Amino acid sequence: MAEPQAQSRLTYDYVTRTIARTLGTPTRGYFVLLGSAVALLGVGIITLLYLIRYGLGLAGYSHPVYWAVFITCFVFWVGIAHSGTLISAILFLFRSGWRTAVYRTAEAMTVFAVMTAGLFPLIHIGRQWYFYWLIPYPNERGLWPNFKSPLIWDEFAIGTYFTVSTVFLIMGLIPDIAAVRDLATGWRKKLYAITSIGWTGANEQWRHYTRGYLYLAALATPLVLSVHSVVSWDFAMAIVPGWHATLFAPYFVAGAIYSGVGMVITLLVPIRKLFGLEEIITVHHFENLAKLCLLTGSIVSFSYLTENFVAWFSGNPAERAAFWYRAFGPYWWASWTMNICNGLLPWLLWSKKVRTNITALFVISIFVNIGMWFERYVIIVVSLAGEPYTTWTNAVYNPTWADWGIMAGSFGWFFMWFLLFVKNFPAVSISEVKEVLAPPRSKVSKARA
Amino acid sequence: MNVLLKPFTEIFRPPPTPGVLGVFAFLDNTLDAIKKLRAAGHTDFTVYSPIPRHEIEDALGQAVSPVRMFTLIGGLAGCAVGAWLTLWMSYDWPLVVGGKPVGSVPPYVVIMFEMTILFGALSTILGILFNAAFAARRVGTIQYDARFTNDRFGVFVPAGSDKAAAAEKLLRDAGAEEVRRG
Amino acid sequence: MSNSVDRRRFLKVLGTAGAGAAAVSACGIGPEPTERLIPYLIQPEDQIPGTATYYATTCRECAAGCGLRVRVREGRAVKLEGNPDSPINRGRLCARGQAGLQGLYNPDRVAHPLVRNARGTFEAIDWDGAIQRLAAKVRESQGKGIVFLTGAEQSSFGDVVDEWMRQVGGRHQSYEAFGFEALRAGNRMAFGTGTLPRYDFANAKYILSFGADFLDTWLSPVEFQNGFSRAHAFDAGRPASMSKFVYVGPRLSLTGMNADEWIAARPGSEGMLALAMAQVILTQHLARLPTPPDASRLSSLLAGYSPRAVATATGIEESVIVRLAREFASSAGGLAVAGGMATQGPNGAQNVAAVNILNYTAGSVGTLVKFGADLALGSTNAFGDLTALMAEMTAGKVALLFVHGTNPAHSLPGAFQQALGKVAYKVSFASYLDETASACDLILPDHHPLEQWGDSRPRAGVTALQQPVVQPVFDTRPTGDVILKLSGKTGTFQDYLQAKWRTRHAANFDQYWMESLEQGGIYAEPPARPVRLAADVSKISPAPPATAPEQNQDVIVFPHANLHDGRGANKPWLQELPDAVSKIAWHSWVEVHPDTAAKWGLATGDFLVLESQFGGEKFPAWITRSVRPDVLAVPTGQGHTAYGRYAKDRSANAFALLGAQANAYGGRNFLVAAQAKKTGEHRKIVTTEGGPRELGLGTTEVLPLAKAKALHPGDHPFHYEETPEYAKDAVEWWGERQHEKAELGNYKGEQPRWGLAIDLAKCTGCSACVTACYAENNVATVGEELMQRGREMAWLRLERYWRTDESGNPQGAVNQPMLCQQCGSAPCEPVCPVYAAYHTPDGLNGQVYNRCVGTRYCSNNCPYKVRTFNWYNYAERDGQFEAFPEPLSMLLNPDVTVREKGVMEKCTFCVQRIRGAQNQARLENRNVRDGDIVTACQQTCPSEAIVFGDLNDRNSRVFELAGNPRGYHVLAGLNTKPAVTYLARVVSHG
Amino acid sequence: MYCHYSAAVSSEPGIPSLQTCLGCHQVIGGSTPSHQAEIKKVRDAWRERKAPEWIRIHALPGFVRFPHMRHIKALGTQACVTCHGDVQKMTQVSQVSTLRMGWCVRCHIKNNVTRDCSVCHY
Repeated sequence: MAEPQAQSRLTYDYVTRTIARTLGTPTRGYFVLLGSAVALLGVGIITLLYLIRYGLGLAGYSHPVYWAVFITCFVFWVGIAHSGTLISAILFLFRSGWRTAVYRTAEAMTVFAVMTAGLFPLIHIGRQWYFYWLIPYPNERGLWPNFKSPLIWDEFAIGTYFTVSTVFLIMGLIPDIAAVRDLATGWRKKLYAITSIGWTGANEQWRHYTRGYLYLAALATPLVLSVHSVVSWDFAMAIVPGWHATLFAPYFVAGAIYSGVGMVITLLVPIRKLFGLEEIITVHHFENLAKLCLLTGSIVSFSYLTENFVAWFSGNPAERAAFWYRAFGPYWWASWTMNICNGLLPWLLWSKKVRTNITALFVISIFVNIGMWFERYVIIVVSLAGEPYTTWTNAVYNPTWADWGIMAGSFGWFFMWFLLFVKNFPAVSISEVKEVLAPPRSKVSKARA
Repeated sequence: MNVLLKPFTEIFRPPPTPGVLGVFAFLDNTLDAIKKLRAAGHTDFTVYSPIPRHEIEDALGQAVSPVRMFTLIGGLAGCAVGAWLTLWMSYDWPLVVGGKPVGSVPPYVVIMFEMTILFGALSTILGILFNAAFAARRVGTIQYDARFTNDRFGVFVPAGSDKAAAAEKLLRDAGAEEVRRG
Repeated sequence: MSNSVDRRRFLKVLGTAGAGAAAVSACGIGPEPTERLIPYLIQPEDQIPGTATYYATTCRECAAGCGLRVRVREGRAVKLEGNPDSPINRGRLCARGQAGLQGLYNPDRVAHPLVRNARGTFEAIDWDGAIQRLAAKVRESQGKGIVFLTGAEQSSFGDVVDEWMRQVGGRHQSYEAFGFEALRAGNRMAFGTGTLPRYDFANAKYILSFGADFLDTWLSPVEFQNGFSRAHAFDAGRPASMSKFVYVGPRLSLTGMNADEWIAARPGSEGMLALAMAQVILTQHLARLPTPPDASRLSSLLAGYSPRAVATATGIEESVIVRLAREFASSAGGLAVAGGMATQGPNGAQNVAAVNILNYTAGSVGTLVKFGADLALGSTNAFGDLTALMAEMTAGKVALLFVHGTNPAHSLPGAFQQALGKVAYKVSFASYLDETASACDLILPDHHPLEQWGDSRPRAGVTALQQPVVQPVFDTRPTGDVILKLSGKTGTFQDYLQAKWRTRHAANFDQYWMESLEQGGIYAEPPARPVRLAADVSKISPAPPATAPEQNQDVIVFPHANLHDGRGANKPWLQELPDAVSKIAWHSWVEVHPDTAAKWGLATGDFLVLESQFGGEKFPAWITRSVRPDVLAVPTGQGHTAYGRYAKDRSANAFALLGAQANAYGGRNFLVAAQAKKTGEHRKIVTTEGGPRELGLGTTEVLPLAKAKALHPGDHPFHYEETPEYAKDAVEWWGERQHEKAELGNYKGEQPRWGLAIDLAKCTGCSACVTACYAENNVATVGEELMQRGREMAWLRLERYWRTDESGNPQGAVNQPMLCQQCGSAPCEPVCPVYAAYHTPDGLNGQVYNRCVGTRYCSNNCPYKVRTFNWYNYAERDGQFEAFPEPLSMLLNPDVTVREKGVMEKCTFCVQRIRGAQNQARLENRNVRDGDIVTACQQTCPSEAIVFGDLNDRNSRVFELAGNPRGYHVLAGLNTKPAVTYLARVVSHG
Repeated sequence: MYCHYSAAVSSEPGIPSLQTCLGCHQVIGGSTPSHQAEIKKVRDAWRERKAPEWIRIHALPGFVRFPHMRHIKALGTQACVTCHGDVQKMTQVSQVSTLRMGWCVRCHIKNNVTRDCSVCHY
């Protein structure tokens, strides 16, 4: 790892204590946030109970729009998840030093986003109480699921992704928990003593740990790419014009990372402020995130162009109709929201001024999230509503309180976990931040003295 | 300190190892100490550091961790499980969908891939735990200092009362800011 | 009858079993609840549990008298089908006939006698008490005026009523909201006979309809539609033949949209057009059929009607008139019929007479228009008689009024109610609490026609028998019995009926009776009676009525194809069935031409208040080019103020716009002048019509007649070839490999491949198949609110695509029934995670309801969008959207699962019928024969457009049709390999 | 097959009418007192013209079709025992087999007949 510029104040001790401070007694504001998150979750739960009792009819579905806000949210959250693993695994393999300060937050976000996403397939099915029929378990009837169905691929992809990203997060945490353990007192000391499973930083531990971490990263990298590809195949495998495109896998992966990075920024800005981590999470880090955003955003907008070009160039009347409907049909507002937020907004990031302006980045990141949500809305709802094969099925789709209720619940669920995490575990990696600092050397210190 | 390592001391209650613990403030001094120890023929000493440093690994001249074998085997096993799951379950009750073959491999590749990753990752974790926690000799029985996870390096040299003095001296010379015996 | 009581309870248990099971398993957990089974005391010898028995009877939904075969399971009537023996409907049935079942098990039937008490509300009363009370009333009001008002009754029941009325010095009078006064009057004018002839559509070579909607509401729709499709279909028996069909009228009705050409003449001017054509034929001696010698007498009359003279009045160019005349006469088999709007204006009778003359000059009278049948359709009394009666009532000259089988309070809102108020005592025999009944003092609920004996004489020679097929559902009594009791006669109406029939055939009567019962009546060819022109034929002058003054609009009130005069409004099947033309369901509408709409700034769904001098109502606008710009059109049927939960307070009653005065020929004017005002209100209309996105994907194919004739066997004009030459072999080889790998387990060996062939040249869009499908497959009706959100559950829908001329005006429509195509390589199957959608060995797209978890992926991936989803539990007892409230649940088909909430459902080619036939075949140690299996849609289709069978059986009809040059698959380009073959529509351009 | 006469020709075995019961139990009075008591109930019911309420033991969910006649056609009348157990020997009828899907399917596999879903589910 390259020896980075020696930041005078940033000693190992400083890093440890600054980050450990984030675990101090929560303020009132924290509890307000947590409370509102739980409240949102409550809304979601009540809505779900209604859906189970009376049926999905409470949501806005109408023939032929059989997938809508729920699946939109599913893809949205899966997308959010991706940047985490990207930053923690892929950038780790690329040995890019700047990731160390931000990857923990991103990774936690990944885990909780996948947890959120995973709920939607269960919520959106017609008979939620039979969700377990999708799992290949030996049963009295001797029936198995259909492994040709992209939904089953999904199940395996999401399941794997959740498991792997969780253990990846925990692995990264262990040395830090140990560090916190050695500072903590009272019940927390006990908690960390157990959760750090006896980490001491002995050379034997580091030896296996670093190796293992490397391989985990190596496994997580293809995984993260596969997961959103599989999600995209839910659509690409179908014959619906606007879904049935080979472009979808890369297009979705890029979109996912784009939205994920957006969400990382959205989360980091307040954390940095509240926990006073300006020294550790610097503008330099944000600028790098912004660059990532710019890159993936450009890929996304390029995909938009490709989609429309191919639709026109193929000469396939159905394809053409679908994309015409998308741009100028009754849902034009959704499409153009998506085009502006994802197609044009990233271009602002060409300017260093914007990239290095935290407020600007925060605002942009919010719009990135909105834009990406609408991208999924457009792909799912609008493609189905304007399904050009059947000239006779009319679509009148409007979300209802049930759709919004579940969506609100998902945000509550996500932020509840995230808030609990940042207060109880180091939201910035202690050991890895140290790794990019100059190690204490007697010569250096002598010179200083 | 024992409190901290309770979970492990409880699993296997080995007797505490007698030896000398040196606490270092600086990396170079630590490396220096390692070199001296190896020169002096010590093999089984333990080095603590808050972060992994290649210098230390090099100085210790460790072999590459066997964890990779776990990853490899786990991955292969996962792939096999994926293949068995999909194909056997398809043929167990043959149902034709969309005019496709009952057991058609291309869609099953996805499952196989995911299983590869899943099993690979899990067995890697097991590998780390097994090697780091269990295979690591005498873990939990040797001296430790809370500062090692913060900003101090440490070297523990197992030594009976006879050799202890020599080890102590060696560490001091290397520039340990504190040396303890236990 | 303790027996029948127990039996009813037993039926109730069974009736709930299906729905109940679904409701219980709604959470899918736990065993079925312990059912208690009440057995018969005495096993009815004619029933085998689990096996359907069929009884022949007669449909009484309209006066056409179609024969029925009722499918009865465990004493419940579960399906109505046409009786093949009946010469009228030849085993076919219309949507209204299918829905008769929902009349029988209607939850809003009057369950027991009701009497109006002092407080003015109804209270229950026992039969004996009610009859005593009535007997007293009859005694005291004798001489003070007693009138018995029925619907069209050419039957023994009618005779009973007549006899009784004679006995008590009363009067029997009948009333139909849509009588056929004009036809009778017109025939009288032209030929001096007030009877209705038979129209031989089947042998017509050229059909010209002056507003006569013979496919939906005119006289005997099923019979005519069957005949029409024989004449008008391509290759229907007669090699490469197809009669052209021209429709003359101000709007396109269901009948009109099947026309090859639409002549939008000014309303009321049809007669002049007919005479002009007659004039051309006569003067140019075009008639190819022998014309009677006295035709020459017409020349003086026709002189005044040269094409040029009438061109402006009719709005039809001279050249067109001449062309039509030529085509009509030269076809040597031209049949012109007048009805609908042409006969419902002030000059309706004149128009009929004019059309008669056209037929006469072309020589069609006596060949295609056969008098002597004396169709007993419509009312024997004219509308004038009813207005007279109303006058008497208002004058207090009627002390006692009986109403049976008609609902004038709805078709004459206000007027009749007022008159009714003046009648001392009013008795209704209605089965439902309709507007008239709820204004009566005593209600003696009649049995439903399916519960009682009876007969009807739709035409000379044909007497259709009617027998009870189920035990009474409620505590009702046959009105016949009640009348006999009141008139002090012994025996039941059944005895009366048999006695009557005995007179017809005394010798070994019992055998004769049994035979008649089996074939549903006695059928004989009616005697043909030649007619000559009436003496004063020259007096005919079909001058069109003065057009509405400036600020007013001509408004047409036409009978709704499904609800007719409103009698269908209490049957959810008919309410949910989209109108064949507008595709609107559950509410009324007003048809407005785009130009008019533009003038008023009107959008579809905006409310329009129509104020005629008689009354006003507001209707949501449906903007369409299928109506003349200077005309607004409104359907009847909705706007009930009573008549049960499905009908009450739904939209507006179009009858309110009409006057209660009889016109010159004793008919009623359905063409009124009204002021149209925009209210500013708006509603989302409940329509199944989709966006206008016709993408030339080959959904519907149309062939001009010449082109169709040029086709040879083996041609494939619509064949779709995607794989390029060089790739062919490779693709085929690969396909075979794939297929081999799919032949395991159940899929090994010879298997049938069920398929369907639908001839678009025959399909008229009448939608009978849709209702039949609802009835056969327990498809839930979801109601107005959900249907507005596009959640109707129809497995089979009719897509109506206009055929427009170069200026974009519709010339007619192509109707395409769209149902599950049972694709060979179906997109819906591989995406289902639990194999709920899968391919059966016999080539169906199986849908396993109890395995479905409801991901709805299959529907997303279905290019035909024929899968529907259970958004709610429509079988839930007392649920908000319950589709089968007691006792409606008794018509559920026990062979079909009642789907619960959260599962996908779709057409499976009536798999229950397939399995049933296979089981039967196995019992008889044979294979299933072609024709053993008949799907519900095929069975009912009046134009015989649908054929089902095994595509792997080289001798099956469907195999032959699948190879027809006109055959094509919808969206073949997607390589879904559908099992449904459509035969292209053929259009005759003269 | 006298009581459930339709089982061999129809998908439903049907519930025997009370008359059918009396067909035998007019003469057969039962040997043990308990039998006599039970049979008395039937006779009383007939006398009072009031059908007794049977409690259903063998019930399949609403979405399963079991055509009795085809099974009897293939396996003969003695095959009733396979599902219903030896009812003749039962003093009180009880359900001997699970009648669950797996149970049906195993039998279908054993006898090498189709286990296509749409044979029973539609």
